[in-house]
Amino acid sequence: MSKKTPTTFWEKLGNIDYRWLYALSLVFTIIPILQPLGLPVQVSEPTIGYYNAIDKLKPGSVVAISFGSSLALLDEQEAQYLATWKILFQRHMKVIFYCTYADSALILQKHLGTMVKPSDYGYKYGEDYVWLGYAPLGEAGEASFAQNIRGVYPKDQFGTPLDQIPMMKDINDQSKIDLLIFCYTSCTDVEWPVRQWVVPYKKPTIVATLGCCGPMAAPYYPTQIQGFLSGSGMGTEIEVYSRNPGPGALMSDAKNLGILPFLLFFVLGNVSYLGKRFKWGQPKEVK
Amino acid sequence: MVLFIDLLGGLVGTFFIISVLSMLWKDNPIFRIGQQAIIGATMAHYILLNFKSALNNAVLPMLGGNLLLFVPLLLGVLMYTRLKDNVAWIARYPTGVLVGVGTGVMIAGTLRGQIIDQIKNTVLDLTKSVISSNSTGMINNLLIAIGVVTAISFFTFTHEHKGVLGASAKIGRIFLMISLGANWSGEIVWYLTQLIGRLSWIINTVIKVMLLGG
Amino acid sequence: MKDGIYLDLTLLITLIVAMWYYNKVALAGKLPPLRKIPAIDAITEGVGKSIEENKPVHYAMGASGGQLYTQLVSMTLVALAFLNYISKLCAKYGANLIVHMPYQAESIPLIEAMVRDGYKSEGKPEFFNPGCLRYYGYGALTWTQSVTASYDTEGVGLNLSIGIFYSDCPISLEMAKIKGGLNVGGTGRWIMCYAFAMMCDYVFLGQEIYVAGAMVSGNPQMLSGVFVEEIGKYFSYILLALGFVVAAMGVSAATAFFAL
Amino acid sequence: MILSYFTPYDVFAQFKGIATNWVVLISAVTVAMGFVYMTNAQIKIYQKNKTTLQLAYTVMTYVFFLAFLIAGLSFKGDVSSPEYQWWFQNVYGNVGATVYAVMFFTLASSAYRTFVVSSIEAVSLILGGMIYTLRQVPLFQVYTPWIVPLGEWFLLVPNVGGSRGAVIAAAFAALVVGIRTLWGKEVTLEVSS
Repeated sequence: MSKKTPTTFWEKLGNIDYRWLYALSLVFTIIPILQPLGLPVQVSEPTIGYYNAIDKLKPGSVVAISFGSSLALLDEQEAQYLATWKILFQRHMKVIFYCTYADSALILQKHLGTMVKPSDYGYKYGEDYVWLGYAPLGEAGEASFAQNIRGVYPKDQFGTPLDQIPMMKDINDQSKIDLLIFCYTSCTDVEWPVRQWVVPYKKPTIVATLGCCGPMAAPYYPTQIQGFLSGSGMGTEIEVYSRNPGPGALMSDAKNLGILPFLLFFVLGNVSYLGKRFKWGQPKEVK
Repeated sequence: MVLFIDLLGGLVGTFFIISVLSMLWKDNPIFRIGQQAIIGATMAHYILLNFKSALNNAVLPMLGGNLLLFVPLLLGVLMYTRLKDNVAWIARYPTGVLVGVGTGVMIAGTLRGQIIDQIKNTVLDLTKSVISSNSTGMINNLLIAIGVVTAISFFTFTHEHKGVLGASAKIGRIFLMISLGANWSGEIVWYLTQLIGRLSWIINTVIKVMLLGG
Repeated sequence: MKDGIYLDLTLLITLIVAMWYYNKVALAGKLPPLRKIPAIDAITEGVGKSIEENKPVHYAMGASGGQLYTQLVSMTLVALAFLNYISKLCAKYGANLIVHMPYQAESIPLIEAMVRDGYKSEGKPEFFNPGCLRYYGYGALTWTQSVTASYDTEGVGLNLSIGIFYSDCPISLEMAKIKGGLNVGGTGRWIMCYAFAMMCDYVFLGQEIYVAGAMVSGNPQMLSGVFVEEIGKYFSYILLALGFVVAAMGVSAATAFFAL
Repeated sequence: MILSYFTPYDVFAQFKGIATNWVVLISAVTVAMGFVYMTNAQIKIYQKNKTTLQLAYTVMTYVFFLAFLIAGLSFKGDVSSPEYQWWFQNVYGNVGATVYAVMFFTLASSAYRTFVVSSIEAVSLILGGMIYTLRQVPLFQVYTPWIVPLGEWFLLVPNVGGSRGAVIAAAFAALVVGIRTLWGKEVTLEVSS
């Protein structure tokens, strides 16, 4: 790197090799994994809105889940998903899962197959829930789904035509769907359900996304979306609020220490700047 | 009892996690092996998924009588003309279809979702807080409205940022900077979660359960 | 006509009329000058730096930057305009160009056409090297690693990153920075602009990529679009003001107004 | 597309449905082109650096390509088969998650460099960044509870104001590109032809 070599103490403080920051962060993140701290969390308004949007539906209402989740990002969202599936099944909603991202089917298979089995809640496939498989919908595909489900998913995940699935007999567009839960990983995708479901059909919609996408979802809450979950933090909140414990707790704990080395370097960077700016420790210039 | 296949999966996964993390230290063969392996893996995954999608949604329905689906398949195949210089021009036709559809989707969605609704929300939120005499809400929504107006003015390119426009752009820049900071903060905590997820998987699943049988 | 689209239609027609008008002004050569964007000059500076250090120029339009049929198609087109520009600069000054292509294979024909045209328009079509077009398979994770590996092994003089970026840019930009590259770039996706603002030496924030794209094209019709965008902003100010005026009559009146 | 947005006629809505299905299919058919370009780049990189290590790297790409392809084609259920999932979750899942974990480090080091109180803009950036970061950390939620409403205020007030303005400005630019494209005046597309 063609950088000027730091000479003064303050310059050195502002030019510490980044690898020290990396190493310290790694060590500090591991500590709470080995020894959890068990601190409580505060539940935020959008999480309560998210929960209430499901809670106020009558049992038997139809909930569509646009599942655009990525395996690589699952640590950030798994707590949200597991809690959501449990809430839906506990309240006996009829659920339509449709996967819009390549890895989503694998995640859903793992969730429904081993972690939150619908059969444990008395659910029967085809009558209480369906899984429409994967199609890379994009925004245009989401619009098509709202108009004609069979146009984008002629068969379910297992190759059965939708007409042969009892639950789907009368359902072919948004009109029979009571709530959309839009799960996504690309922040601006929040605009898709807003444009294709909320604006044209005024469909109640809640979204589940990554922590970084919270700021992009916030402007739509509560006028266009009734609630949102962003990141594992809100995943932990929904676990706590719905009393469905899950993987969110460990995540929240390890964040506590993992962030400290960064905070230390933030302080060092500013002390370095101020030291250079005000020439601390150097003899004052005589005018 | 841990199955061998699970243990192998755990070790393979751990190798790849270490491979990726090692790039932070410096370039090294473990990182490069992992990186090259993942190119091949994702390439195969991409091909499998899309060919399966084309087979189920076009080829099979076409064989079943929906002959119109031959058109998108043909357009897709025409894309490959790019590989041969003398016929590369043909690829512009399917490209044109893609861009045309994309542009249509974009225009229809942008008008209301990204412009009119954003302005509507700014107006309605402030109006509601004024009507309900919610002073905190009023101040907040007024600040949002000021943020919207001044941030838009920052993106003025036909006039220099001087005088009133300069002052407005300066205020807008402050709102924009806060927004950039807020976006950064949303991401850093998410990424920390990812780190925690992988480390806890290595410690709690691979080491404690698979290797130590705990 | 559907209900609830009159405002949309008014805006669309306003923009079309403005485009027609400014197009005429542009063709008559009467467009006023635009405010300068410093990051544009930094691109040429970066090409010079690359030649001086004997390192390549890297161009990235994002791991998912080849979207042609989605909402973000306009950003892909801007990224392609920049690709054409950087190809011309590299051809002109003899810099080595590496293009990190997005995973959307359907965008490859356009990408190759842009680079070839850049070399051709500088009269050096034989300098185009197909090996400079790098494809890394599906998704952001392989892309970010491969781009980092390329910085490591081939070095980085200038790293120009413009287009659709998701969570791929925080690694590619920071690694280019750590390896001593001059980072110039931006995205229209506001959510990711923070990474460019914090990691780039020169940044295009949000809309600036569109304006800069028009500027580097040097095409009067493209430049006239910047004036049309300004008309759009005036429209939004007017709509905001009208909204507040109508809102004085109550929330329902304002709601009805925006439902027009 | 645009007519289906503005008019109530079914024919345009149907056309929109067909067109949106078609583009997904066109895109799906083109994926193998990526393989051609990937191979081309691999060959060129090896030719530039003909070492055993580089050869091993290149071979690794194709070993994993074949491993995934075989796993995805040989078992019942294709990509949903347990065999394929084993590969996918252990390789792709872990690499993907770790790449995102790496970003924690790159974001932290970039903030160490840029989060310094050097100007009013930098202070705004720091406030927007640090307050909401601390709001998301349970430790600070518990011991400094005021950080929660303050963090949300930054998120929901100045952030919304700024980002709305930025989104509106970029939206106009995108619209102009769109209109220009449909008008046939988009220079990028002229170059490509």
